[in-house]
Amino acid sequence: MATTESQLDDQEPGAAEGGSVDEEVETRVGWRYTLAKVKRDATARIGLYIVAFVIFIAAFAAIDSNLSRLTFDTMSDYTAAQAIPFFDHPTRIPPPGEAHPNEPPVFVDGGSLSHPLGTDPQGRDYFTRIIYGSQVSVSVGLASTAIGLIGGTIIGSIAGYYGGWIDDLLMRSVETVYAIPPLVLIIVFTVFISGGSPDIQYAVIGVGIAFIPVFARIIRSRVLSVREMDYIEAARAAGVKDRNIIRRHVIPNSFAPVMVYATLQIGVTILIVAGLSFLGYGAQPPTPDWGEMLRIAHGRYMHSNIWLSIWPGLAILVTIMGFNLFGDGLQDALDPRIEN
Amino acid sequence: MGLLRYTIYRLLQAIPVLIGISIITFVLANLAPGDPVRLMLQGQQADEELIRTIEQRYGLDQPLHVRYWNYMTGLVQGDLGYSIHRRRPVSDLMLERAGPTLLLVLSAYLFAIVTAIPLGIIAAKRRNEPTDHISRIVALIGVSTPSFWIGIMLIIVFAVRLGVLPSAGLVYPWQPPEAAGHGSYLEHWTETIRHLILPMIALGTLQMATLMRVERTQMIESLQEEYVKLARAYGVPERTILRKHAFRSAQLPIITIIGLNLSTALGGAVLVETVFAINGIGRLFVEAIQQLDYQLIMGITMVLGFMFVVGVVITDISYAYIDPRVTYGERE
Amino acid sequence: MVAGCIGGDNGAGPDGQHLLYTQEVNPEGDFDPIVSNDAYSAQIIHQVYDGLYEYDYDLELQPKLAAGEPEEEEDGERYIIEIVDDAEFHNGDPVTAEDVAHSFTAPVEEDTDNRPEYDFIDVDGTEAIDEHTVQIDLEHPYGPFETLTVATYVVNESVRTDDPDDYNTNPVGSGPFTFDDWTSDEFVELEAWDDYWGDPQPELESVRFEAAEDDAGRVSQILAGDTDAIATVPPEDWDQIDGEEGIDVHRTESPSYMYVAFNCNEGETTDPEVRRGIAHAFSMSEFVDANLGDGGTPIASPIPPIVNEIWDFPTDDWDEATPDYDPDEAEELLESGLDDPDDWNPTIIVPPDDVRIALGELIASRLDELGYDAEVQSLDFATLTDTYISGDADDYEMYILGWTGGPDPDVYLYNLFHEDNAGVTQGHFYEGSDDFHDTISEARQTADQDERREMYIDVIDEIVEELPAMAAYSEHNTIATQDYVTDMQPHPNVSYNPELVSDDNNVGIDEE
Amino acid sequence: MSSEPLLRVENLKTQFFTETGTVRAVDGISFEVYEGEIVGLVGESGAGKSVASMSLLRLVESPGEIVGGTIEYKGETIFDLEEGPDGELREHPDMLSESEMRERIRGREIAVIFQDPMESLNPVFTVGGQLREFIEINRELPKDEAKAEAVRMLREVGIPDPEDRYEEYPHQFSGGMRQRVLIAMALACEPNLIIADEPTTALDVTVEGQILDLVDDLQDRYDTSFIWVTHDMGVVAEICDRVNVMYLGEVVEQAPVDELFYDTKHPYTSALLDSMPRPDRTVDELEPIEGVMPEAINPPSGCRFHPRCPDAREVCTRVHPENLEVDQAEGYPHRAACVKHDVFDVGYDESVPLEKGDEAETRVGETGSDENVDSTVEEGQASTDGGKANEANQTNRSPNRDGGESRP
Repeated sequence: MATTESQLDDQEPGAAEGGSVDEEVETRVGWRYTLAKVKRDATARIGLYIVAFVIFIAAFAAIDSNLSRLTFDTMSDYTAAQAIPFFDHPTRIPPPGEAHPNEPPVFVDGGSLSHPLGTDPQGRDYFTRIIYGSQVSVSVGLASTAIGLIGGTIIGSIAGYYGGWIDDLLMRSVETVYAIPPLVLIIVFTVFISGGSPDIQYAVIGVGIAFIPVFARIIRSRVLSVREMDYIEAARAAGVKDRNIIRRHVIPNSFAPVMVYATLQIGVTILIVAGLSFLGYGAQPPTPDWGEMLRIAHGRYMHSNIWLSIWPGLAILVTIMGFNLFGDGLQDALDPRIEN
Repeated sequence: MGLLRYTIYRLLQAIPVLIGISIITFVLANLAPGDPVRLMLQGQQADEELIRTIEQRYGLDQPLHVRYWNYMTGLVQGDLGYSIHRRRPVSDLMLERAGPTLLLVLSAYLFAIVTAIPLGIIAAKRRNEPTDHISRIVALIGVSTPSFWIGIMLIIVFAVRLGVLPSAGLVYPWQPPEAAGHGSYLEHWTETIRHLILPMIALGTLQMATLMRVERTQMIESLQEEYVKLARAYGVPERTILRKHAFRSAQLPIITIIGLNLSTALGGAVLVETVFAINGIGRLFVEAIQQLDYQLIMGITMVLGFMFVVGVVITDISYAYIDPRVTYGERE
Repeated sequence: MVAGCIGGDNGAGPDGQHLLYTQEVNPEGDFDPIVSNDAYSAQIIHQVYDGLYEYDYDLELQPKLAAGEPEEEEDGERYIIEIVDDAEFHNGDPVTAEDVAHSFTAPVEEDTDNRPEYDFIDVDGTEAIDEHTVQIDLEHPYGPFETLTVATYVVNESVRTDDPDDYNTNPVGSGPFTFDDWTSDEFVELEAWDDYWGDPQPELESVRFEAAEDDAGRVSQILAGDTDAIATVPPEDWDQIDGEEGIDVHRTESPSYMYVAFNCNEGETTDPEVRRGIAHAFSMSEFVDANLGDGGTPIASPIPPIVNEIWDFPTDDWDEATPDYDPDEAEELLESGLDDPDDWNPTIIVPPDDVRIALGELIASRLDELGYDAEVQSLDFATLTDTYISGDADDYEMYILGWTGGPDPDVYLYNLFHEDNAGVTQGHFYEGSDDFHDTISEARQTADQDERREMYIDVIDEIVEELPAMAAYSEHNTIATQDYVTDMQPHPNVSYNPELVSDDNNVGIDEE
Repeated sequence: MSSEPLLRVENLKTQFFTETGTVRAVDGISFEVYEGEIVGLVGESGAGKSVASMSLLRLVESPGEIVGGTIEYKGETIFDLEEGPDGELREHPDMLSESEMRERIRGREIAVIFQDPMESLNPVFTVGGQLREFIEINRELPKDEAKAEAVRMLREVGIPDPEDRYEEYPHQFSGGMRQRVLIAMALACEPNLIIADEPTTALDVTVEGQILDLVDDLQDRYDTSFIWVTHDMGVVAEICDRVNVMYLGEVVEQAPVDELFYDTKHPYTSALLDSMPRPDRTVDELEPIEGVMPEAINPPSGCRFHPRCPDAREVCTRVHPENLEVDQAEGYPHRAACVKHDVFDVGYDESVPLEKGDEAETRVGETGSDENVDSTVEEGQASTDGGKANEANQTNRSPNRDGGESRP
């Protein structure tokens, strides 16, 4: 697929949004400069804030969750655990009497401030579950993007640096993976590898693997252009080992555009994992995952309690939007041609 | 190279990819725990003899590479295997289910193209004006929203609350009206469209948003091209410049992206078909996974991969058609 | 006339006697009762075929093609059944005793999926005595014959044997509707049979079956007016649907039984104290209330309430014996019962069904609070069927499943508790008292229903006491219809739904 | 030469409003073009030549804007401002409207030839189609006649087999051939003035020669006026009648071509001339101009050339020289914006010469090396020649074109 490949190369962030990042400029652009530029752009700034906020919440929920776990060890300690002022427990189903299943949000008749987004059919505080959902989404997004990034970097840099049949072999294999719709590939992977009991960790690996191709492709095309640069020639002439050349020169030089792509990719990943959970192949109950919450909400409560469908969707939307805005901002900052 | 020869050449190039897909799915399916024969018997008590008979019938007693070889020889003859669970040839199921999926995906694309291109052009033309900002926000929301959630919201609003559009299923235009219980072709096709609208929007929004973003940047770039400046300098009206001079070359990346996004769209069809109860390949896939119907899962993966490859070839060909610089075979 | 209907409007709406009914799942496409083994094909079969006997709304058998009650002979090893003389198949063939005999022997002779339910039939002895009298011989007395087996649908032997494969998708029955058209995974079309031999003649002219697998999808369709009637409404949506102008929800008890089974083969749950402790840890009635509302009822025994009623079982005793919500008691029982209370992390496996997942979550949540880290695993049915029969404590210590059968305790007790079915349809591997399994099989092979009743009471007493599986709830059958659909009443037997034409009702469309 | 100029530009100012500040790309230039003459507009990249020429057609793109001055063409006002009742500037009522510009001026009266023949033709349309479209629009010919005319023009500019090549796409043409097509476009619309914006820069030397000969020949036959924008003094010498030398948005010297070459009045012009090989002089070695042209966004005080000027004195840092007439030649004024000439009388002679490496160094440094990042990126957006990133590549190139650069 010669032509396909060259088209796929165009898929790198610059091209997808119009033209590749100017070589000479990019290599000289530092991170400090990029961040300064992102900060100057209002939309990118909003993106940065959303991303920071969601990550903060996720980290916060992680701490909170550990606290709860520690304190929930025995029944008698349970009351103490309730003293945690921030959130309810995300998965604990309130015992009889305490539970008010399917309570509407606070601004609707019958809602109360103690459950600002209402409760789920089990009587759990929906706000808590939404907040904890960020933890799952963000960690899944980061982890699987990291897998894709690392895998893609290894494959892409080897393919690009050595060229020839190694390049052919690696890139053809990678294209093959790309040809299967990611969602389908990930489900097949998740279900088969997990032996029919899918869970979020398999999904993370599956998503990571499914996105190796895109990263491999970007890295490779960067490597191809960096490879020809004089100082690489010089390093090679000076007898520096290939591995070291790749590690010290080629990869750092390809870093900036890849990071842009990775940022945008986190959004895509969260979207895919949400779909996966929605079909029941991602996070499993009672994990407070947005996709999983939507699955339950859609399956049984779409009509009786539409709020259950609305909140997780909005949470996904805002989170992904944050990553997209931030990624766009990074990209604009790195590409002088798309300048307002 | 002529168009036909180019097409054949490109399709031949796709063969290694298809072989690759078959290896991936085959390996995945056979690494999996669980025994297809046991599954087929669905928990019924079966003696060893019966299991062996079934294994023999489906060639499951052979070593892996022999099974792969058998599978591939079957594949060459258009035999995608046999769905143990459904007791039907996989290729029959595929033929049956490909129609709805294609109908859905193509109409989603149509929706995406028809809305994204004019909006993208307007945004590019009125860059940094309110129109541009609004369309950018719309595009941003579009790329950030899960298709299935859009589907759910659309059903709640349009099918349930307003009751103006159907919430599930499709009406197939290729069927005679009687099969769907319609009196006339007019009614039949009206129903086809009514049923398509919501799933089409749910699946098409992401594509629309992506295309709109690309269209906008491409048009902005294109409007800065020297030849556009030249056209302006020669008194070509702005409208002609937008519609002709800047437009055509700006579409080239769009075509590429349409082709490549086919993969996302086919994946999205799995979700949208589930939400809208559409009997396409996507839903069949979900069912096959639930039933761990190995042959069917492999068949679906192969067919989806094949659809993607064909889609890319088609876009390649139209690319070559629109961009005179691309000769069939290689670029200058 | 039949042809004239083609092209008519079969969509939703009160125009003409055409009903669009949305099932939960598409029929697999086996419309030959001999072969068919799925509830959704069975729902079609029920319209196309008449049974020898059929269940009424109380789940009592009433003669349909039979002319009267079966006559038991030879200590329950032979039954003589007379059939009506005016019954005809759709193709004009009369319904004969030969056809009836074939309907009982074919599942065994052809070794179809339905064989287990007919396995006791003596194929050689079963034959037509004359044109309207059939003799059915059994290998041994079989208790449920009179309560279950006689409800067999009668197939047209000559057409069927001529081309069995074609018959499967072009069934010829003697029921009120004829099979018109079918597209796999899409729809089934039935036409009313104008020359129906039985009474009453169907009011509807045609019925179209479609399916929407997720509950929300079906509810959307009925709310949007895309269909005339839907099967199974999630209880949460009843209020909304019922409140909706123009839509009615109908419900009825059903012989369904959901349970939480414990692994009695391995691990901590082999100790009955632990099992009782778990049962005390959560409130089933609260759960049913919150998750099913009026859609189901909590149960105390492995027999659904509607069957209890028929058999007049002492349910009050069982209700009393059932552990109620008592966290202190639970804590105590678990602490004393567990061998290793510090390291007990039970796994609960559940099918991908939201209610049962929620029940699993509830149990896990309660156990969490007692300091045991329980895990809920929702498995695909395919995986689940493999897993829950392994008996391996690493796979599961509890599983939540259900069983829907007929009005005979044997269905529940033999399949779900007898050792024959350990590792087949039950995964708790409960050993039981010395005569526990013997009593179940003996009752199975006893023709006298009163004797059987006594035996079953003993068995159920033990189950309620020892809790190899704790009964959870019984879900009701529901159908929602547009209000122009008249006389629709869901049948307790799911495979009869929608019951369109019976002695008690006749569904029609109010065309105003 | 008639007394009334075809085109009169007076005190034209075009500015770009960017995030980093206002770029005075064209800062008050004045010149005339008479019928039948070729007027050169010379300077290094970034001097504002291209912006100036696009300003003439009122095609400056956002964020650029013409902010002052007058452009008159054949007595019609292309651009003019007047003071409104409240003292604010507004467009003069005589000014041609946008649609008048499009319908009457662009293409029809004033045509352009762009610098890069590779980029100026639309790759997805046939060469003939593009040519025909312009003819249709500007000469109101029906399609078939326009086509015939297009073929004729292709032949006229020396394209062999014009009928066949009419149907071909730009990528099937060589650079020189494409430039001929662009010339054909310009001529085919029968304008009175053609603005040629570095039309030969992208071509290799032999092709450049052919094109120049062609233009010379066609200009004789069609008697069209040209504004020839270039940085190449060699081309100027070969083709122009009169020359305007631009530096940082200003015209610093204006004279008939021979006068300019033989009686150079501005040190910048001298520097330009010294940096190129000249057929009329033998020198031991070429002297490149010191330093890099500063940014138009923050021009040096006084004379903008003083940081790089060998003759710079203290006064040059303070006094900003107008482009004043310092001589007469061939009936045209010879203007120069350098205070060393007597007409300025600002005390140049008494002023202290600036020490080399003193101010010059810092000035250059300010925009050069230490904030390399910024300058290169900003170049993309603020470069006065049109704001394209690729322009950045040329910034560091010596004004003397370094040999033949040809593209496939």
